[in-house]
Amino acid sequence: MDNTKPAGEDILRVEHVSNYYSDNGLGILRNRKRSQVLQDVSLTIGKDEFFGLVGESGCGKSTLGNAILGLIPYEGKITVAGLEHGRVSRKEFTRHIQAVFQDPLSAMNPRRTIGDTMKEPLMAHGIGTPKEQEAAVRAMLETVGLDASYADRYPRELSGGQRQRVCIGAALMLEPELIIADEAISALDVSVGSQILNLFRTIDVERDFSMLFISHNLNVVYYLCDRIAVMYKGSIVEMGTADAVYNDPMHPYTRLLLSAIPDYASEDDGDRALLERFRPPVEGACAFYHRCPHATDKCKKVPELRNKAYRGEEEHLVRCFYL
Amino acid sequence: MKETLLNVKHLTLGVTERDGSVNKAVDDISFEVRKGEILGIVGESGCGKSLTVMTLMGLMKDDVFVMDGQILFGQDDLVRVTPERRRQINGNELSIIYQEPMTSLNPLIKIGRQVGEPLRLHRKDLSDAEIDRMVLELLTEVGIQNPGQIMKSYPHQLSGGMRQRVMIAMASICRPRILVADEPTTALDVTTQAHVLSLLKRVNEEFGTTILFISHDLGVINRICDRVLIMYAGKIVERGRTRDILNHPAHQYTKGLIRSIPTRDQKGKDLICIPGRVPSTMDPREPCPFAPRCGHTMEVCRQTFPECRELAKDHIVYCHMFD
Amino acid sequence: MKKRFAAAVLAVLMTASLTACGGKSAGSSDAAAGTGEGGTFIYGLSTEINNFDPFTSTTADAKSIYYNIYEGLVKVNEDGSEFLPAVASEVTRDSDSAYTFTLRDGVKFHNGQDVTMEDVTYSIDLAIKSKINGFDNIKDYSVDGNKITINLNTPDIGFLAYMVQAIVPAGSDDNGELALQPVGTGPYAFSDYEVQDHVTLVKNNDYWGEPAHLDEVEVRFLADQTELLTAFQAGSIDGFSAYGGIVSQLEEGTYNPYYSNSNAVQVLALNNAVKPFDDVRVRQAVAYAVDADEVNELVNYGHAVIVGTPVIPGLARYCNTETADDYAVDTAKAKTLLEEAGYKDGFSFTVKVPSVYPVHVDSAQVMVNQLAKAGITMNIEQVDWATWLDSVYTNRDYEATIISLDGATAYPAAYLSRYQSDAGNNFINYKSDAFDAKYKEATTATDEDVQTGLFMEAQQILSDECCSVFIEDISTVRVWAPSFEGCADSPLYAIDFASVSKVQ
Amino acid sequence: MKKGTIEFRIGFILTGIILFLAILSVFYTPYDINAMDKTARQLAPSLQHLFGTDNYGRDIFSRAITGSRFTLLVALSTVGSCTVIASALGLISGYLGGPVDEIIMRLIDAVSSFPDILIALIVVTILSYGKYTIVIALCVTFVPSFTRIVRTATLQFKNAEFVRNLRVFGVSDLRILLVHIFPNTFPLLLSTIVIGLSNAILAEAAMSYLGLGIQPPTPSWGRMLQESQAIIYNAPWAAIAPGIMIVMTIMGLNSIGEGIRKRYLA
Amino acid sequence: MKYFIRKFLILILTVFLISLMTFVAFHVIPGDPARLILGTSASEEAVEALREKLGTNMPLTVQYRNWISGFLRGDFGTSIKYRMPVASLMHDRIPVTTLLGVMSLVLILLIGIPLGIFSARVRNTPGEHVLNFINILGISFPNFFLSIIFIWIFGLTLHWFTPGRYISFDRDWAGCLRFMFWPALSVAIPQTAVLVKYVRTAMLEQLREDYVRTARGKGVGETAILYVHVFKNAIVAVVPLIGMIIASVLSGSIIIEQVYGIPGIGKLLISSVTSRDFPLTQTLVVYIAVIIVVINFLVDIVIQIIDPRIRLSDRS
Repeated sequence: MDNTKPAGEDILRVEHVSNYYSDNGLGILRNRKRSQVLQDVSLTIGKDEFFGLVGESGCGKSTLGNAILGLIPYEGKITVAGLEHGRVSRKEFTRHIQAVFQDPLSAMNPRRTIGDTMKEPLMAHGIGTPKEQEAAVRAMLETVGLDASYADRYPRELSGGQRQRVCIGAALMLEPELIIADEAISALDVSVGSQILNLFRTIDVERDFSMLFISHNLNVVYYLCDRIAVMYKGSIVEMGTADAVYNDPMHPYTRLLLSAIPDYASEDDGDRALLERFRPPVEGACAFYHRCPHATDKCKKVPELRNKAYRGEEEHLVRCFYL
Repeated sequence: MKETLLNVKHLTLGVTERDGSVNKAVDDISFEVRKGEILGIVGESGCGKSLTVMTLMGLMKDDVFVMDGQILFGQDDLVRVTPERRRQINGNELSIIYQEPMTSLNPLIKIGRQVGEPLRLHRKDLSDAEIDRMVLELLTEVGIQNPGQIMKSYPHQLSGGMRQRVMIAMASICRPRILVADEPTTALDVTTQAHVLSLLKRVNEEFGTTILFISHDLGVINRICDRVLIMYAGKIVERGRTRDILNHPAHQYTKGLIRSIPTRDQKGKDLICIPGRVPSTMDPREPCPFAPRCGHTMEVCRQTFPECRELAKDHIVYCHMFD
Repeated sequence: MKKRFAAAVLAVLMTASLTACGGKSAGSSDAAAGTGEGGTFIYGLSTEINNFDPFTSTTADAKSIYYNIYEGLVKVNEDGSEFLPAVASEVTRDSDSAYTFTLRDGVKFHNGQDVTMEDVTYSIDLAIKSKINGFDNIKDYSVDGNKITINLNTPDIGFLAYMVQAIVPAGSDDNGELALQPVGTGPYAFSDYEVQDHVTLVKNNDYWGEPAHLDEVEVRFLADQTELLTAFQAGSIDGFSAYGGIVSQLEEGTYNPYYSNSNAVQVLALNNAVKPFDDVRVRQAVAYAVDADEVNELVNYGHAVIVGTPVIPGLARYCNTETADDYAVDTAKAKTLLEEAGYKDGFSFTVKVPSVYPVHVDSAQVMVNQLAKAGITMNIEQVDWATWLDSVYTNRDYEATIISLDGATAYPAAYLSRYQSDAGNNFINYKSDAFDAKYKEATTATDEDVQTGLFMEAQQILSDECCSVFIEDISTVRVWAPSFEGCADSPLYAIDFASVSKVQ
Repeated sequence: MKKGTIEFRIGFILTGIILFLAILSVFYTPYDINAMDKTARQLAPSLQHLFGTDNYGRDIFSRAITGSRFTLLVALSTVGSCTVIASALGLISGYLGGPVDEIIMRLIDAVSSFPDILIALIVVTILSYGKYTIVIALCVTFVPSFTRIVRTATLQFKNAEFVRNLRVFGVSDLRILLVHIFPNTFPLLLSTIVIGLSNAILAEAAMSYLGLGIQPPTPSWGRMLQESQAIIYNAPWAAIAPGIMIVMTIMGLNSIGEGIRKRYLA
Repeated sequence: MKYFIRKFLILILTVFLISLMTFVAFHVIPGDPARLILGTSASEEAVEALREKLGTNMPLTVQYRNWISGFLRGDFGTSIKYRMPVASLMHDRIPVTTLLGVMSLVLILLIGIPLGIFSARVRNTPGEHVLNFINILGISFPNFFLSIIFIWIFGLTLHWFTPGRYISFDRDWAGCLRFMFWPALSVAIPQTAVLVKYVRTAMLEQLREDYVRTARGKGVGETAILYVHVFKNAIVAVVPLIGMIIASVLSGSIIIEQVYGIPGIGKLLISSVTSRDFPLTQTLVVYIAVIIVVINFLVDIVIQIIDPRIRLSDRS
């Protein structure tokens, strides 16, 4: 079932993307050990939509992010704002998609001032004269809640939160249609992280852009995003609106994730039985087979993503036989 | 009132900056650790929580030194203990596990030998065979499936979760009176974190080991700690039973922390977060460090650090609002 | 007339070697004191001998050692006055172009074999095949029992000089064994050889002539004369030969010196084919600017004989000593000559000096200062020996160079032939019809006195046209440890170990 | 006191003295460096001749300080040219990787295992003598180690996150390489250059020692050492003077290198 | 396993490249071996005759091809200058240089590593600066300057050894060792100082790692931390440098052999190059290249043995 909406107003179309991580040695003799990371992933993000991608480390969410940014090779088709990879020059492609990464400290060249770094995208695409670029940088700093004078400071003089604001500002310089936020607040303290979440919301009001928000924290993704996809071992196991996935989780793995998040408000002694039951893994079975409390013989094949939403409601895809 | 195992009195720690000047990283904090409890210390980066526990273990970096205060543990004052005595205590009566499982184990020594090392040091009476047997037994207890094989392998061959279990085994093999856990689960996935937290709880219950648990995540604190201290910029601002602190936070900082956690009912609304940013040791400090960000700052807050106020049994706060 | 001529030649040689082996500073007369017998003498050599094939290796140091292993039909005597019969017991000169040698009986090779006529013919044939100097003049030879008569193409009164060439066992060099297993008839036999380290010679007990004093001589190869000095000071070698500059570092009285000429003339060779040295006035200006005495004093501590001609002072009879002060130092004259030649404010040139000869490099440094006084800037450029031989000597790609030129045999032609316009080894590109004519006249003269006069005139032409600046014949000093004495010298640049003995 | 200050102090004092002497030698030397004097051979160090005189009566102090000028000149130009070449090679092979990296590294391996004397001989023969020939010869022997250092540094930065971000900005590879990666290698490059300088001085002295370096009568430390070897017994100061000058320079440079490493790289 | 095959092929390629470079060098450098042997007084014909005999009249490319085909069959050709098979020449020279190399290596490792560890141990104490100063002093003494000083003091004045008299090992092993000690020391001092600096830096870096903090947390004493935990990790970083030092001492220090008059590979190389002895130089250069390349190969293996993280996975 082709679960992608008509091309129309889609900003990002990911169709049947898979990729292989080959531990390729250097030089002539390659010992290609192909371990598969992404397995036939497809999703779309509409205009001005915040899409959450959640999963544990190693589930391939960052790999998908990098694939969309064109930083790594992959099979399948990715179209951003109507432009397909490969058909258009890398530089032209970056005009429409930018990114914010996890560690704000190593995200900027330590030897260049904030202003210089933020001017790089403009210079790369030849937008505006140096004076105009300077003005644009100062304006952007204000937009992300920093004093314009920070343009002349060096990254090491700023706190983690401030640096992340600069990164967001830099990502917005080209006014891209899509921003990939890969664990944007994971490295920050909670109080600072919340300020950044607020920043995303205020910016979303002023300018329309879509965002693929990658995180391991389901609460944050639920708070910020319109639709959510849960990934496990390289494939999407559940995808739907934020409310549906968060309040009415169907896939056992999503339920396990939700139960495992320690909640400061819960009264019980916090030792809920984890919705998990270990069993020996079976080749070719559903990826979650060896941990799924409801696994049956049916689950020994890889299930398909099927829409399990009640009639009339938004689409809610689940990759599980049990339901 | 349970027996006090460890009593920190007016501890003040100084740090020598790059340019040679000295600042107070921890300023006159006092607290006690009671036998059998799990005491949490919560605070954002730069609040001095790690420095405090490192001082307790005598593992401070070269540029950190004790300016004042005592740490009474049994009949020893851990601040002025001799290196020989320190070597007898560490690993035997006091032990520690860290946040980064990746780098905390010696990459070139087999797991079995590293876990057994505390026994070789502190229990000269045991033979190698006995030590290996105890290591095997403990590794099984901490939930490692194939302990025999794991003992012969090297750290880089283990996953993050498994490594943290090995650290816990190593730290509790001599049945220490206090186990210090410095953000042990921050670097782990949420499901692995759940397992490790329940393991720590079991160590506390079965071995009766008192645990000093450092974290910046209130959810984790609620999940595992009996009592908790809230620290901000080198000072303790509030202390009490976990439930009391989370249900009826007294200090403005604690309230701000709780409010900035995105929860189910805040979706669609802006988070009320604490303005400004965490001061670094070099920034000038008001007597009450939180004054600039408090929102309820009074004149007195800028003159003296508030006295300790007891709101309820075992729940105290340092804030002029309660004068 | 012929006999008188031969006597004259020998007389010349005698005077040469006498001066060469002049007074020992120790002042004792050279009447051999009671010479001790036996003992081992360690001699240091500043180059290494890499093979002992007398037919191919003709470097000076190699020859100085062969002298003790190989012997020719005749042998030059201690003071070079005559060619004594050696392997040949008797030598008769039938005519200017025919000589007869009778093989001495009872002469043994080191491997115990008797020397037969077959060995002699084999050796002569091998010399011809290896194109050894002088053997190309042999037309043929005839053997009659133990006598052999050699006939020459053109008459050559000095032919005997070539007959010192080694006599080796027949077939001993068919596939080059001689290079590493030399077998001769000399007073010392080859014992063992370690590449780049040493060669040991042992006394040949059944030597036909007067046996040697020392039982064993070890010749050690060291990197350069500096190391010889250090080794001698450390006592690890008993003797070595070096230039005056090195030897004078030793304290007086801690050594027995034997001074002799190196039988080679140090020359500042100017490439006549290269501007500005194609102008004779410029060459003369350089000659006047160079102060040979100061070079001698500074570099060799005075141990050298100043010359003005390529012919070595050792050949006193033929050496034109007047030329020595033709270009005595006169900086003013040098400047005027330069002005005439159009170089009012001087000029600069590069002298390529072989780095393997520190004495030439140091002499160059002295000359830099001297030439600077006349406004001439000389830049020194060191080249390694192979590069010098190839680019300077063979391809003549240089402006100036400093080298010592020796002769293959103790005969004036050997020192003058290179200045003929068409000579293969005329590396200074000197073209002078006057000299060519004079040289041809001299070499074909049949009367000795006439020939001597012609050679003198030829040298005067070289001096007048100042083809290059001839400086000095640097003395080599043989330095023995106090416990050794005796140093028979010979114009053939040989070290006769047989004459060395322990002091009683 | 900041880290590395002691090393910097020792380093600057020592190199300072040498530089001062080198500059002084341009304007004034107690004696003409080539003036030979028969009567003043091998005089011991005294007030007239601070370091004594050599075998030809030349003043060793004048020659030593003038020698420092030539040796330093050779060392500086060697390291300068070598840094330019090695940086280019290191950046390209580090950044591009793949076949280009493979070829460059194989060439580097070959040149580094090739005996230096042969390299020197080839260069000296092709270009004939002169100060600059020895610079090129030394440069060729130094490029391998320099390139390896720059390549490792480039590899480190190539995988740094800020480089990935720049690529996402659409910045061209060339600009990333030259404007962003290269400046970041400066601290490491600086300490390598300083260590390179001291090695260059050692190498120049060694080459002169073998007769391949700076040509006489221009004094250079290596040449003076070689000439002193013959008269070591009677005039040891002829060897000690240039030797001490070499030791002081290298100590100074190494101390500065250590200071840089401590302050910027540690 | 594939990793080792690939590494091996690269070795062969590098050595061949070096041999090619020597061939090119000989094409470029002027100088004719025959003329070198016969000197200035020999006539042109005599030189031609000798070229004939030695086979140097053939073009260099032919000589190179013959040398290679011989080399592959294990016959390294005959030395032009010494007229003996290159193999036997090498046979005498290699033990001399190897002895010198091994002696200096023993000094370097036995002094360098413990001193390196000790100077890491005395960090942040006055002792550290003293050791640092001595170390930098050691680095600054060029080995040929040291040689001259040793010859002057211990050779000529104190007569602890007689310079200029190399005693071969089999003739008098005690004398040989006594003689060779001084050149070994001249080679060892600067290299030891470099090794001490590297070991110290590697140790200090490792001391900052987290696992050291864990060890201290277990009550492990400072000595045990240095020698058990940190040393093994530090050595992994220092092994490549040790490899370089081994390669350089085994390939013969040209100047030291020249100054002390030791008939080793270095001295032979100089004489073979200056006398344009093509087969000998080729063999020597290839021999030195093989040493360096093999030692680098061994370094890789040793690192893989010590550090399991790199085992068989390709280390870029």
